[in-house]
Amino acid sequence: APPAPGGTGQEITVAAASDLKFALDEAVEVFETEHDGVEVEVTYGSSGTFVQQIRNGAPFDLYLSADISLAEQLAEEDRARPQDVFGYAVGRLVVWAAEGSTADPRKGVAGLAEDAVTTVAIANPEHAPYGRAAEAAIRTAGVEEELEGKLVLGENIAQAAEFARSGNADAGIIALSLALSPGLRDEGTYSEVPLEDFPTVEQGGVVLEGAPQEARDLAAFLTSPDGRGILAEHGFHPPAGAEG
Amino acid sequence: MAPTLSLRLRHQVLDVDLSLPLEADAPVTVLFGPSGAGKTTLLRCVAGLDAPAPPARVVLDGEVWNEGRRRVNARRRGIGYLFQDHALFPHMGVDANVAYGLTGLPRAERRARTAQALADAGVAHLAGRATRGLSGGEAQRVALARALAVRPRLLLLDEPLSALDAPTRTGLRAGLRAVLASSGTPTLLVTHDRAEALALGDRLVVLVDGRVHQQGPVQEVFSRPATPEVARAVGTENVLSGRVESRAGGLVRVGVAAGALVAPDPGGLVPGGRVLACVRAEDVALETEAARAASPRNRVAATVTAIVPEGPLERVELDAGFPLTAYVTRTSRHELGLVPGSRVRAVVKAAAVHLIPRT
Amino acid sequence: MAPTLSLRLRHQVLDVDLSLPLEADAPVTVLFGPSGAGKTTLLRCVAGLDAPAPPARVVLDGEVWNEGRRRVNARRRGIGYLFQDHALFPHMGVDANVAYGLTGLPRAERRARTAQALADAGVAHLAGRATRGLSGGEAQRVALARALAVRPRLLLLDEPLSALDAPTRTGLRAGLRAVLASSGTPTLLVTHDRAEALALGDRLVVLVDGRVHQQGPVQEVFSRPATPEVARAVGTENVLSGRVESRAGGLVRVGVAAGALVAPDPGGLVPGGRVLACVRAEDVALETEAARAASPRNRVAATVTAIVPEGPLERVELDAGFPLTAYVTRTSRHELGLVPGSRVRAVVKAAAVHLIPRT
Amino acid sequence: MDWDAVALSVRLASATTLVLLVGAVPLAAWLAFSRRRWTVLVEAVVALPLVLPPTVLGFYLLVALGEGSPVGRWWSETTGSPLVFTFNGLLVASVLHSLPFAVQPLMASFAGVDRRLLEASWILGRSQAATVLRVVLPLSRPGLVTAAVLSFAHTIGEFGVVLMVGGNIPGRTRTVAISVYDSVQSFDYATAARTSVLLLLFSLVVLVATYALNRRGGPAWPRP
Amino acid sequence: MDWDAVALSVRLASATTLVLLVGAVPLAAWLAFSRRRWTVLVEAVVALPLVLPPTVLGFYLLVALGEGSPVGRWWSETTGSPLVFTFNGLLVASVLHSLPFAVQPLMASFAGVDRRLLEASWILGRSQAATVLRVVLPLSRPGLVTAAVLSFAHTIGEFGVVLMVGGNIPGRTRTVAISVYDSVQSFDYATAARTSVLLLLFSLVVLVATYALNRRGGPAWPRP
Ligand SMILES: Nc1ncnc2c1ncn2[C@@H]1O[C@H](COP(=O)(O)OP(=O)(O)OP(=O)(O)O)[C@@H](O)[C@H]1O
Ligand SMILES: Nc1ncnc2c1ncn2[C@@H]1O[C@H](COP(=O)(O)OP(=O)(O)OP(=O)(O)O)[C@@H](O)[C@H]1O
Ligand code: MOO
Ligand SMILES: [Mg+2]
Ligand SMILES: [Mg+2]
Repeated sequence: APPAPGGTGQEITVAAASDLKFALDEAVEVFETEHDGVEVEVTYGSSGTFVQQIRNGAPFDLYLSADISLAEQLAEEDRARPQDVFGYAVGRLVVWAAEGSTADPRKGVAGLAEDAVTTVAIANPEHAPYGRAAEAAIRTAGVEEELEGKLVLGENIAQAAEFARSGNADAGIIALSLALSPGLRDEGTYSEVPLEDFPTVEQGGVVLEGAPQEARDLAAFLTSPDGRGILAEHGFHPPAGAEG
Repeated sequence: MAPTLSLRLRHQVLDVDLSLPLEADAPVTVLFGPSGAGKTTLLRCVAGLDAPAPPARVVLDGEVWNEGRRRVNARRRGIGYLFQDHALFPHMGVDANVAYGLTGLPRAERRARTAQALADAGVAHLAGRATRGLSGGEAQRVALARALAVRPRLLLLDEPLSALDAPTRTGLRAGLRAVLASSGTPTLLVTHDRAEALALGDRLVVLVDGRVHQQGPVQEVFSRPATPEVARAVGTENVLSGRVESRAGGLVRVGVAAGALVAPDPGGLVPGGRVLACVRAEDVALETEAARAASPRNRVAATVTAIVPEGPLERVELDAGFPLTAYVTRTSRHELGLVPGSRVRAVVKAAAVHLIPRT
Repeated sequence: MAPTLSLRLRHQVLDVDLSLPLEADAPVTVLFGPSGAGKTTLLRCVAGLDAPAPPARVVLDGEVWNEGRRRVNARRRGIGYLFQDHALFPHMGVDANVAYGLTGLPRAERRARTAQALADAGVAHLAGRATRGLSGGEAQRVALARALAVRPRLLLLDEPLSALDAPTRTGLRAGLRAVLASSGTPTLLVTHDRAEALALGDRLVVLVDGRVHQQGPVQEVFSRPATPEVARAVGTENVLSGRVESRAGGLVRVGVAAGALVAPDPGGLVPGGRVLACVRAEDVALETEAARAASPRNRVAATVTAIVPEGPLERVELDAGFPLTAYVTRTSRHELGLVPGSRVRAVVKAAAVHLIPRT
Repeated sequence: MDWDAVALSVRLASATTLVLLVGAVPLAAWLAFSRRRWTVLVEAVVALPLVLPPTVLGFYLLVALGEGSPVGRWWSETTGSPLVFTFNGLLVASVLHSLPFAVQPLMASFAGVDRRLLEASWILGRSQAATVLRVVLPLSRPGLVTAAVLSFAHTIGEFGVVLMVGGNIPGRTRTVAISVYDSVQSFDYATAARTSVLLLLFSLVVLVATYALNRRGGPAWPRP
Repeated sequence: MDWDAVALSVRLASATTLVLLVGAVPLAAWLAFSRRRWTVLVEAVVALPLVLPPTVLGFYLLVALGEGSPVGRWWSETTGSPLVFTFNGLLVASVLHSLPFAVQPLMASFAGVDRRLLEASWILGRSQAATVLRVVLPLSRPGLVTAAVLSFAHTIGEFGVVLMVGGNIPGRTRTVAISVYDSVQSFDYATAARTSVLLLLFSLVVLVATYALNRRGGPAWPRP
């Protein structure tokens, strides 16, 4: 979008990782009431896809990735200034099972090795940050071999959650943010995977080249205490080095 | 009672109520009529391919094929149909086309019947050929073989020999008649060819504008057309309008233009009534002025106006006070030394004059 | 020098090397020949729809259409073609079909030419009709109209009247001849009908098995077939094989089975040589035993073996030591009281016997 | 319900179908009637967009049409707006992606037209283009309908290519397919179901109308 | 290169094409020749799988065929293995998803068969099934080829439905389309390009062979 002086009537477009859907929707609502006349359009999708699109000229002002390294990558490619990269949250991982499933989330990742559990859904570790996290958690729990034949891979973390929610997978290792979402909240139970069991899912964003001031304002809002509060409610820890 | 085919059909131009005997020794009914008369439409209704409007009725030998809206499926009627446009399956060979309807038979039997049908249709030499690339006459004969091969309960032939040259046609005609007569298969045959009707048909039905105008033995219909339309359809060359002058001894004297003709009394005529006198051109003999005595004959002086060669005959156009056409052989023409302008006598036997009362 | 159509074609069965004059006052060449002779193939090669093998050559009036592999596109040849199977566009109405080739004309002109062509083909009453549902004969005439409408440089008519009844055909024949003669359009016309060839053709080309066997004025080819194949093709009923017995005074005496025939000397015969004697059935007159004196005639005693009605004539099969066929009128048959078994004399004028040397 | 997305989808599907029919007819005619051997190669190439996963095809199209590509730059310079992430970009991508659905059925139908009618047209002096328009096309109506229906329906439902090339920007490049996809991804099954049902009903109406128009005068078995 | 995925895709596409051709021929024949008015509704319904985004269709299929559904339970009980996340589930989903690509071109081709030939077949006493097999189908070869090509190519490239119903299990339900998609998503453009090129080349060979076989004896413009 063409850079415009701060003020009213400004529209900004945000590309955001899909695990942010519920948190960001709320944050944007608050932000918009505070910034009269600013309109925020959010496109949720796969973090990787956004990188490819931004490289080819996608008209996004702010990019909120599930993986901060992707944001840094864009800065290196001169799509943004390095100082505009910021961390906004750390993702949390849970074992989730639908009501009535044979799996018991309380037993954690190790519990998924039981024979009663035949299928476990995770996001594809090849390109989804939460997929990589889930894979690491499985390794940490030492049940790699037991789960080998049980894993089904979602294109992204939402699809993995769908497998579990529909009961076709007995359990899923998914983001806490999804487990807290309206769609899953009342459908099953979960237990959190300890943060030290997998490498930190550091979610970071970047204000892209040519973005208007309002995009910076939104980024600032997300890293403000108010923003962090909203993110925390939806299952995110604050980024490393920030206040809890 | 002999088995019959009863038809009551209203469809497109067709409006027909007909009952045809199907004796095994006289199985062929010829449908004759001008182009567009409804001959093909009639065959399609009998075959079950067109749905005539109720109250329709098609009954073959007591078996009801069509009664109001109830119709026996075309494929259960056991019909052999040579379509006017052949409708060979282009992707199959000649043999496969002919064998197509022969289901449930041992292979050897299928092959034998196919070969027999091809031979009956005069195209044994086409066995093994592809269908694409057949000439018009070849395709027609293969289609004929296909219709014959199924040994149908009823055979419908829509102009089976029209695409053939005269020698082939004449040869095939005799063979076809033999096949039909020996199998006794009831047959409806459409043709435009008088010779074919005469050679192949036992009975003739004349269809004009969708209606049956006359039916009966072939020769009789040709020589005694019941209506002017039939006369035109069967190609009666001379249809002269006149008035009854007198009746006596089974003969009627009819005034025609400047002259008069004597004809057998068909009954129901009143003196002064209008009639049409029909005379076939081949029944008009020509002789030179030197008269000869003979049986009750009509003799009219006439002048030759034109001579047109037409196949084996010469068509002689005459002016006898009214236009008159005669057919003579080339031999006769030379013997009589006919040229346009010649003065001749046209002789017509009374028996050859056929009167149609005109309303 | 008159313009010509030169053809040199090898394709499928076809092997032809032909040069046809195209005088405007005698424009119609009739192609005659048995089914499968290659008539349609020849038309398709001339039209540019089939590609004859080199060295092929099609030249119309000095304009080269085909020379080896070079071919003028069919659509640039300015041809009117009535296909044997009509090939009407089924999705267009009758008028749209006829007007299809009339491009670049003002609308009124298009409409006038369409109406004219429909009238010329005898189907003015079909204007406005859909093409689906046309009867066979109606479709054929619409296709004829379509070919005529474009006022072509060359007209190719593949059996233009074969689907028509006799009266319609006779009527249309005269009209068509008038249209062709008045426009002078060079025309190749395929027909199986001798009367049609005689009525429409100026020249006759006889094609048998893909080769030209004879060409010349229609009447001449019919009465003087050059080869036994032509004799068969043009429907000469009697082809008798015999040996030359003697030659004298322009006449040849030919021994045939038990008897002998006298015929004009065609030249090039040697006593003892084998010949075929061709006699048309209509040139065989029949008389009762009571003899009459006459000009040089062949007279043979014969027995009637069969009588078959055939159109306007009766076909009489005879046994005269050899099989012989005669056509007589119905009148003659009755006068002579012919029945199978009758003993008659068959009379053939020497001039009507045509000899073909046999190699 | 995301009415903007519905409107965009209908617009995109209609435009795609239109462009495809106009473009595919000559291409299909050329392929169906060409005598040259190597046209089978073109035939095969036309079908190739199908074998790539839509997202992957979308990715390559993004690269090929994007700012970094000569095509993308030329377009930007000529029209002043980029090709990717705009309606025009979606249109180009959809047309390429649905090309096989238009070309293939047309080719099949064209090949079924009675050759004798083509010959009749040539003999009457008409050009190949006129023959296609006036004879081949009217006689290929079922193939034309199939081409239109498949192109339209496929464009309505497609989201991989559109997502990649369009960027899912609300009101501009978010089609209804992406919108349903988003609903499902965010577990908003009620909205997903509502939108799906709307999509299905709308498509049903369009398809039934199309088929009913096409049906008139087709062949049928004889009644028993 | 993920050869397992390639093999699985070829197997799935072949099986889908086979099932579709066997199943679509009677369906298409019924639709093409039926006199009943309401068949246009069925015609339209057959095309509907197209208008849903593949992932959404996949989602509904996952629910419809999954363990929670009667169909899924019945299948599990009968065969001892679930339908979803297995090859059989992929096959069912692919067949449903590609159904329009098989039925539509067949219908269009069937409708183009000269009615007189159907009549000739009936008159000769052959059943509707025999007529379809021996007359209609051989004369619809271009339509059959189109149906097969579209079904095959579409199944090769499809990944939305397959991912949803199959679960992307390496060696079991990961098709080559998913594999390329994964490569692109993880920025492994080299592998993605290699696999895409392989896919394209393989498909090109299959398509060219198919078309070359089909080409023989088709119509052609006359040479100038
Ligand atoms: N579906 C139809 N719609 C309109 N008219 C039709 C239809 N079918 C037939 N006709 C008309 O009915 C008449 C009879 O047609 P039919 O084909 O039975 O004639 P026919 O006697 O076989 O003629 P021909 O000897 O020329 O083949 C024709 O004038 C034809 O145009
Ligand atoms: N493509 C082809 N392949 C094989 N044979 C062919 C092909 N085309 C024509 N023929 C054969 O060539 C011969 C001549 O065919 P053509 O159609 O020219 O005959 P015709 O003289 O028009 O006969 P008709 O009077 O029966 O129409 C036929 O025996 C035909 O079977
Ligand atoms: O939010 Mo992701 O990038 O689909 O795991
Ligand atoms: Mg007819
Ligand atoms: Mg021919």
